[in-house]
Amino acid sequence: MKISRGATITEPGSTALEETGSWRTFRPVIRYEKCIRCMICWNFCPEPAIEKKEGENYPVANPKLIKMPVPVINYNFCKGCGICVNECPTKAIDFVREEK
Amino acid sequence: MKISRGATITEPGSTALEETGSWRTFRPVIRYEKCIRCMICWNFCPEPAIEKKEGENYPVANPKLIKMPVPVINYNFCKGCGICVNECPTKAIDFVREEK
Amino acid sequence: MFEVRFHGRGGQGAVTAANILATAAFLEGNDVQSFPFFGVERRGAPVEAYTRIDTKKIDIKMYIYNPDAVVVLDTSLMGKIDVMKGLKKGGYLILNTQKKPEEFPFKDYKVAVVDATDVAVNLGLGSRASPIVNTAILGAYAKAVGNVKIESILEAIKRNAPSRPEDNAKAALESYNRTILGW
Amino acid sequence: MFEVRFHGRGGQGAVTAANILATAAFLEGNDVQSFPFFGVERRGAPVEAYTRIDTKKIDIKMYIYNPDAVVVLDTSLMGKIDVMKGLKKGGYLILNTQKKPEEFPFKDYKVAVVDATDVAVNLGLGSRASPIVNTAILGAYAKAVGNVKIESILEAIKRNAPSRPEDNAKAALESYNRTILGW
Amino acid sequence: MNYEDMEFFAPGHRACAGCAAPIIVKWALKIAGPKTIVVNATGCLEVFSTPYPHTSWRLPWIHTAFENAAATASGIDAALKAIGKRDDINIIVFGGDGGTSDIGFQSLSGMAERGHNILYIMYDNEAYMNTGIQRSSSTPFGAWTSTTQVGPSKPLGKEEFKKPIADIMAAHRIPYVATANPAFLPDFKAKIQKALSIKGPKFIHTISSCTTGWRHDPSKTIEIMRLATETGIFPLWEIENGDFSKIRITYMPKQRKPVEEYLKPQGRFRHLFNEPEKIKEIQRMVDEWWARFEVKS
Amino acid sequence: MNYEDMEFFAPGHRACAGCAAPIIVKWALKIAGPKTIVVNATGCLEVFSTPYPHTSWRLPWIHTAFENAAATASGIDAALKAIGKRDDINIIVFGGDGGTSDIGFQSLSGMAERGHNILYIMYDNEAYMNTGIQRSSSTPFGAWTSTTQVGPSKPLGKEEFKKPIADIMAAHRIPYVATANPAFLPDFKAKIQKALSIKGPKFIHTISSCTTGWRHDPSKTIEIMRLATETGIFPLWEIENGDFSKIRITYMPKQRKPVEEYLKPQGRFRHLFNEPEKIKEIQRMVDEWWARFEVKS
Amino acid sequence: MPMMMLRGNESTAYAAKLARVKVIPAYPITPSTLFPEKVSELIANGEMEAEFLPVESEHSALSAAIGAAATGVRAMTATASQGLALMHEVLFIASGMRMPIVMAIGNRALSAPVNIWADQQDTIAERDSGWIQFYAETNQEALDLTLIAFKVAENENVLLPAMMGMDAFVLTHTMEPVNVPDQKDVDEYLGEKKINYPVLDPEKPATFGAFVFPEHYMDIRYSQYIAMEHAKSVIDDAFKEFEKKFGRRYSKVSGFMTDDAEVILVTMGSITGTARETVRKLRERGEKVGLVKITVYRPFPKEELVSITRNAKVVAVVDRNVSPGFGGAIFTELVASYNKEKRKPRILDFIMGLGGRDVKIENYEQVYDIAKKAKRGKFKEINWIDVDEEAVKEVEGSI
Amino acid sequence: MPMMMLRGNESTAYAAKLARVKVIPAYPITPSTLFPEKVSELIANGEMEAEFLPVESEHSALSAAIGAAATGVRAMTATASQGLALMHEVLFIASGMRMPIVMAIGNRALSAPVNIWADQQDTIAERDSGWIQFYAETNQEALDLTLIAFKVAENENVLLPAMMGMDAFVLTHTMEPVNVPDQKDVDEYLGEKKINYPVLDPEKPATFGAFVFPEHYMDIRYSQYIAMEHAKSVIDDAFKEFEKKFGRRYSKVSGFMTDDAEVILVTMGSITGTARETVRKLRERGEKVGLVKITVYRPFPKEELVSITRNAKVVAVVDRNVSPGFGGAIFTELVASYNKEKRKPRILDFIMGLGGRDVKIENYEQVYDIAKKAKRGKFKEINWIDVDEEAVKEVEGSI
Ligand SMILES: Cc1ncc(C[n+]2csc(CCOP(=O)(O)OP(=O)(O)O)c2C)c(N)n1
Ligand SMILES: Cc1ncc(C[n+]2csc(CCOP(=O)(O)OP(=O)(O)O)c2C)c(N)n1
Ligand code: SF4
Ligand code: SF4
Ligand code: SF4
Ligand code: SF4
Repeated sequence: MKISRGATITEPGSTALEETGSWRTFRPVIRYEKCIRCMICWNFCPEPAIEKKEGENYPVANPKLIKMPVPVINYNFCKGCGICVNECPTKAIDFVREEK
Repeated sequence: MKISRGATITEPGSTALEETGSWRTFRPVIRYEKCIRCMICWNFCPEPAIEKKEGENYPVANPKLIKMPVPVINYNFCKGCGICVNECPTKAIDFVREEK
Repeated sequence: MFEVRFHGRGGQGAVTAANILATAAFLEGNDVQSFPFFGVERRGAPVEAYTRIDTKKIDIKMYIYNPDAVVVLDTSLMGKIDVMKGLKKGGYLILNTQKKPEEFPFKDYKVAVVDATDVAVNLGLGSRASPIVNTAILGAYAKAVGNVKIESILEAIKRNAPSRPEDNAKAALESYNRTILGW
Repeated sequence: MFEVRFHGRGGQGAVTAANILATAAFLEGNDVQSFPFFGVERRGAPVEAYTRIDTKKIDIKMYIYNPDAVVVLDTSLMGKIDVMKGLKKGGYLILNTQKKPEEFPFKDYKVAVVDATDVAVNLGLGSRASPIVNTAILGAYAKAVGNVKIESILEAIKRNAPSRPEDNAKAALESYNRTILGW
Repeated sequence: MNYEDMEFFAPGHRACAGCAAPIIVKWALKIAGPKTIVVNATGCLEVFSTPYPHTSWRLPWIHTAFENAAATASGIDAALKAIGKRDDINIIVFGGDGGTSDIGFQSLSGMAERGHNILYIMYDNEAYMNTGIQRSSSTPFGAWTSTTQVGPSKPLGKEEFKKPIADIMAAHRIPYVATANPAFLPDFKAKIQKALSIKGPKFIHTISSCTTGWRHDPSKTIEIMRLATETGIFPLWEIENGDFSKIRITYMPKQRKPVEEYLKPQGRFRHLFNEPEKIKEIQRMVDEWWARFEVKS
Repeated sequence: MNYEDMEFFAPGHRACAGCAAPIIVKWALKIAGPKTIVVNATGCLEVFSTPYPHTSWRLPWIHTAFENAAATASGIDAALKAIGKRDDINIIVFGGDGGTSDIGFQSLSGMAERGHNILYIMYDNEAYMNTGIQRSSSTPFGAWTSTTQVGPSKPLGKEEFKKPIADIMAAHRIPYVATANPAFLPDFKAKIQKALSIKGPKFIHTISSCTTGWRHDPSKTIEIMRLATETGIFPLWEIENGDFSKIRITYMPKQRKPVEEYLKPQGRFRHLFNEPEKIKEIQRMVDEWWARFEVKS
Repeated sequence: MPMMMLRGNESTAYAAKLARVKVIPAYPITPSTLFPEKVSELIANGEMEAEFLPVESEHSALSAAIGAAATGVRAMTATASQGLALMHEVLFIASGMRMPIVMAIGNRALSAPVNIWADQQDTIAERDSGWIQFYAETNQEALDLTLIAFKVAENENVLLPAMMGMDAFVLTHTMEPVNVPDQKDVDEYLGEKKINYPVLDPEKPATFGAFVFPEHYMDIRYSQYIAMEHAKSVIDDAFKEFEKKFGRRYSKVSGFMTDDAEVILVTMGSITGTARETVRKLRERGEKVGLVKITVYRPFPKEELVSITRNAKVVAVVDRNVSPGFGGAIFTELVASYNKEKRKPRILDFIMGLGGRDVKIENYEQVYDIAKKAKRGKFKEINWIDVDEEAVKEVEGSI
Repeated sequence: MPMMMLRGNESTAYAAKLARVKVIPAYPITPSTLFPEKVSELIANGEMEAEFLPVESEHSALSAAIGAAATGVRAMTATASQGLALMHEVLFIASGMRMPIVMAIGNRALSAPVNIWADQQDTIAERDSGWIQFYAETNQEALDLTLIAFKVAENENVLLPAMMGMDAFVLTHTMEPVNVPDQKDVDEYLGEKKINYPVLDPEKPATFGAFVFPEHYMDIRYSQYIAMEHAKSVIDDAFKEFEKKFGRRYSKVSGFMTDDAEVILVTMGSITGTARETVRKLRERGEKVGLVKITVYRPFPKEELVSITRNAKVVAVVDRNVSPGFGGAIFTELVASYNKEKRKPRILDFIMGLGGRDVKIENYEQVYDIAKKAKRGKFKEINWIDVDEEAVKEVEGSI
């Protein structure tokens, strides 16, 4: 179906089919060794492009944290705003220029 | 001129040509002998149908008042609401049924 | 087709009178219409209302310019308003007054009078200062014009009166009986 | 008629580039038009802008579907956006890149490159993170396409640049000199 | 100059006998004097005062629509400014409660925010009167109107509280906001005078009894408005620059009368007397409002 | 139930990188949960979240026009009431400052007055951003916008003060009014929660930085909003039932930072730094506001 | 089916009750205010169950109606003139969003100058809005057409809002005997409101009112246009079904003595009755005159009008509206309806009855005279009837 | 007379400056926002002296313009689409009150669905409002026609407001070389604003916007209608005078290669240029095709259009608008303009370019093909060009 009556949209959340990663000129990269899993980046990511994942398979700053969920960036959506980089209390997120 | 461009009216206050005395079923009548010329009726007449006139030729409740202006009802406009009757502090205004 | 014009003042119930008359005529199997003068009249200002009655379906929807009857709820209007305007020769003029028909100078018309104010006030419909005479005057109409029965008027009052239908019906009936025909 | 499409990101000044090019061509006596892609693109999103140049009066007012030249302000877009779309065979492709023309697989087109970012940043136009390359890249356009003189571009920059016209003009000139033509 | 003896509002208008609105208008204009431009929202006042080809206004007057009096006035303010005539001309807007508190509220709020030098007077007859007594946001709790009909399923009339428009305008932090009551004429006149002496947006909320809609005898107009204030239902105050903490009560009833005295003579509240607890609720609300001031005294 | 780990607002929307609005939305919806209907005024949020045929919304959502979100929501409230589904569904309106404080203000005020059970959230980016940064009534004093251009004849940018919309809504005496800031997330969440637990009209005024319009680096979005509150320019408070005397400050800055720290990183205030006395004026106004609370402590 | 004496606004209020409308947002305006008043009364008396929303403007009234309709419930409002004008923006939104709202209009002149009396400028000026438009001649029609409007609007091949116009005062405030149908019959006629389209519902989240790019907008507008085309036959069916159920017959266009008529009058709304009476009178005099009444103005009954007027020599269209710089709308569209025809009658436009100027038998006689003379020779296309040419000349110079 | 590179909105802002407009109330809306932005800039830079009023809605923008104009000063505003729609009520008031306000419109589609791109539905839906309507093809025309609009609006035989439409983005946001006239020349062209009518002035109190009864309303409307008729020749004169002063020629309707054309395209606004280019192309192929551009839509140039199209076999009207339930407005009125003619060409309507759908040479070629085939045999009156019929069928069922 190309159009709908009255332009109603019945597929909730379908912008998720439209990736916005192409907007990015800088890429945030979480260095999990420094990440204290406070989820502040997750709190503030506007896309949201940071997902909360089971943390057991990720490097960890402190072994006590291993059971805690971990933030994982979905680069399909991350626009590279840098909020996570700026807000990370342990400066665990690097911000690197996208390859040309 | 029967109409005007944009229905603008250039004769200020011309409703005064439209008498509203016909609306009246009761007629306020000032008994000047009781009137203390406080002008409260004049204050509150909504038309306004009470005019402020030189008071020297009117009966007076108290000779001291003779120089003061006096309220005079213009029956062309008085609609007979009775506010003046009700508000007069000396009950100087009678309210009489209009002749049929 | 029979056309009636009512004269009263804003707030006096002339419009209701027109409606009640229409309802009464309708109850007798006529087609009817009733409507106020389409104005912005404020309380106290002179107002008009109209009723059209016909045994056939009424098609027209214009004002009434040449009524067959004129009903005046408040004769204090008469000095100021031309209540006779357009009244057909030989038409009815129904007045709420203490005067006699002969006292009015309307030779070419059928004048009927009733002291509807007195009737209304006696029944406690409004005060003497502002009596509600709209139902009372309809009794006079029934008597004078006769194209609706008083019974129908009484029934219509019961259906339409904003309040106290019984007393209003009584008022109409009493007026009916007290109406003086000038012809 | 010569039609040019600019690719950039919201906020990078592609629209201004299109306007400056149009102004420059106008100064040389051409009729011109320049316009943004009519969209709602937010800062950061890929955007397009267009310039039309003709020696005759330009009548048409439709989009540009088959440009004669494409100018890419930010080659990071190229993976995601089809910047070649509709480009005429043999048309110009002007890229802001450190790479060589040969490194691009566009056989049928005339590829010209310049490191406009380097030029801009050296002149303090924006930061390395967000360099403002719209004036620099126009130097490359002048060199590569040659249908407007670099002098006209410089003059147009002085008239149109939102700020620091001199440095922007310098950027265009330096780019002009550093442009590498791939044909 | 004093223009109290001049009438800028002519008789012959079509207001109901006993309407308070003309009293408000005539006094506001007597205070403002001839160098005044009047803007009027659609409503009773507009309709009864300009039966074409006649007008009751002896000052320049304009009406454009119901909801835009403040915007129209803003344009006049800007025009006078542009041609350098701004300082010596008053601009006064009259709007009913519907035209002010409901449909015209946005344009009023915009006028206030932009800081126009205009006095806006809302004459509050507490319903849409021109169209026949429909509920407005300014209709008081418990009042019958033609759209808050009273019946077995709706015994109360209006179920919501009166929108506190003057407070809301004060919250805009404009230089001057006051409530007023023509029954308290000296206070009324002083407020108009004061408002006109201040530059910027001013708002005066005046009660304006409507004999037809409130269902009282026309002769009682002033009396009932007086009771509104004497019972504390319509307190008289002023607030400058939105400083609620410095609210000034301009008339302090010696002894507030019970609200019944105000409600009783008005037909629109008749049904409430079948629900005495509602009357108590009204009394309680009034008492609460006054608590702050009466404690102090 | 706690829905904090669910996302009711999908990525792929077209907001500028670094826009605060989606942060506000995602958190409000996480608190509200799935039984929620969302109404949106025209504006950035509406445009960037519904690029047909796609939508970011995973909840029922409706947009009709710019100025009528509160009215649309009122109709929904009435419909749910009429079919007996009112109690278990939240209705949340999102409106920008323009859609709320200017063109949509009247419908909001009407919704408040009629007592609809709706939470209205105004995300305040202090200008009309969707159309390209034009002045709104919510634009702060001294800010450049594209319609308060700065130049020799107008050195100041906006010359009027920010309309105190939350105060104005509180003056409507609705059950709950609060200011909020997503940079203070626990406070923000608590306010949404509290608002939704109260029946009747609720209004939350939240700051919402716009990197494009405020002219700051996108990464600073949260930082700058935090500064708005730390400098005392955007205080966090709540008021119930319009009782200003019981205003509750929900975040008390230990030591208010100078306003410059907030103004400096924003391009829209750059010109002010040529007029230091204007910055002092802003500081003075902020100090005045706080005087009342800081004296006590 | 009791006969009641009702004013037009009461007719539509009873229609709302009988249609079991759930949400009624409304704002007072003369001459439609009696509608919300009556609704408020019916609700207060427990005779009707609905949410009545006394909103703060007409713009909000229609906006609230959209909100309500989007949840799937039946919503209705009423307005007139300035109120309808203030809704202008929202009218297009309601139709574009395909909300089957019904609205009763008290047709009244538009400001400026402000005037509260009958003409049809208010609804005619909304002919592009994508709303179906019915016009009533009597209060009976007002009631019936309101019910029919719901039937058509909610038809799944249509799903468009509909307005039902009745002339200010002449219908809205005039009391006439009206046959008020039984609830049961109306329930059967309208059926349960079928909702086989998305609504606002947390169980099935949908997005309404999205931002649409050039890629799709025109197709969506086209689909709305098609829905309006569908309305043509749906209306015919709804009329037929109505007649079967209630015995009263409607059609988009109805003729009176048109068969052999050389001059045909075309009217819409309450002024039709007086025209019919005039036709009777003229026929008595032997004049070959007929009358066509338009009941549905949108979609415009092109084919029906052409086929009923084609054999006349002159068609005299009465427009209770005018587009300055062109002419009356019915006239314009009737002429345009003849586009594909080889020959057409002469068509004259008569601007009449603006701002409550009474439309009288003598005015129609005048119209007839002009029309009859126009059978041959030159003729004037746009004719203003019953205006004071002298007064206008004094103001504007030449005419 | 310097040439400047200007966007359409900047053209109109310069026109405002050159006309020495005193009060500019405006509200932002895409695509017209650049106008107030530019005005704000010109004022901030001290290049323009005017009061800029950033009002809280378009309803208020026009209301404030009326207030200002009532004092006698020149007032102007700009808007588009929803903004214009929200003004609907006030538009009729401005014209009824005879306020010579000028408004620049960025012609844009109307909601719903919401869309910010070009079509002319917004202004076309206001064709009854009593405003004069100009449409620009280029930014030069936008500037010139804005100046001409003041000249016409303020003419004492007219005194009506005027709007000047330019298509969204295609003009409003497109930069073109524009000849910006000298202030001195504009001053001479427009002259001092003459005020020989009442204004708001305490020295001479007048009442504006009174309540008018049926006794007078229709005559006042008639006088407004007459003023619009007067505008026809006043516009011609203003065009002539403009040409004399500035050398650029305008006419209500202008033909291109129409003399021997069998098929004539009719267009309005920015899509004309592409049509002209198409005509050139088709002529090269030997096709007998011509083009007519409409510059003034209200008052509708009936006579001019008939006289320029009458000898064609087929007239193909391009409507960037549609009235669901009828068709495009230009088509409708053009057909109606032939009412008095003995014969008329076949007239076809082409609905095109709604909501920013690009109007391309190939679309015009398609139009031409359909039109050419329609020379004989049956034809379809209303043709939607460049729509996805399949997609629509899927949604609405049959088409
Ligand atoms: C847009 C619009 N809606 C409705 C109306 C109808 N209308 C005219 S005056 C009025 C009531 C005015 O009420 P208010 O402002 O309280 O003044 P009042 O008549 O009570 O003095 C209404 C509803 C209108 N003129 N315009
Ligand atoms: C009646 C009307 N006027 C103007 C517009 C244009 N418009 C759409 S969104 C918008 C700005 C929205 O500003 P705001 O509400 O502050 O939200 P923001 O975009 O800043 O998030 C404007 C002016 C419109 N859609 N409708
Ligand atoms: S850079 Fe911005 S968009 Fe990307 S993950 Fe971080 S916060 Fe999210
Ligand atoms: S009765 Fe009323 S109108 Fe007459 S003089 Fe007294 S106050 Fe005035
Ligand atoms: S209805 Fe009320 S407000 Fe209107 S004129 Fe009469 S008394 Fe005054
Ligand atoms: S313009 Fe501002 S508010 Fe709009 S999406 Fe961008 S950052 Fe957000």
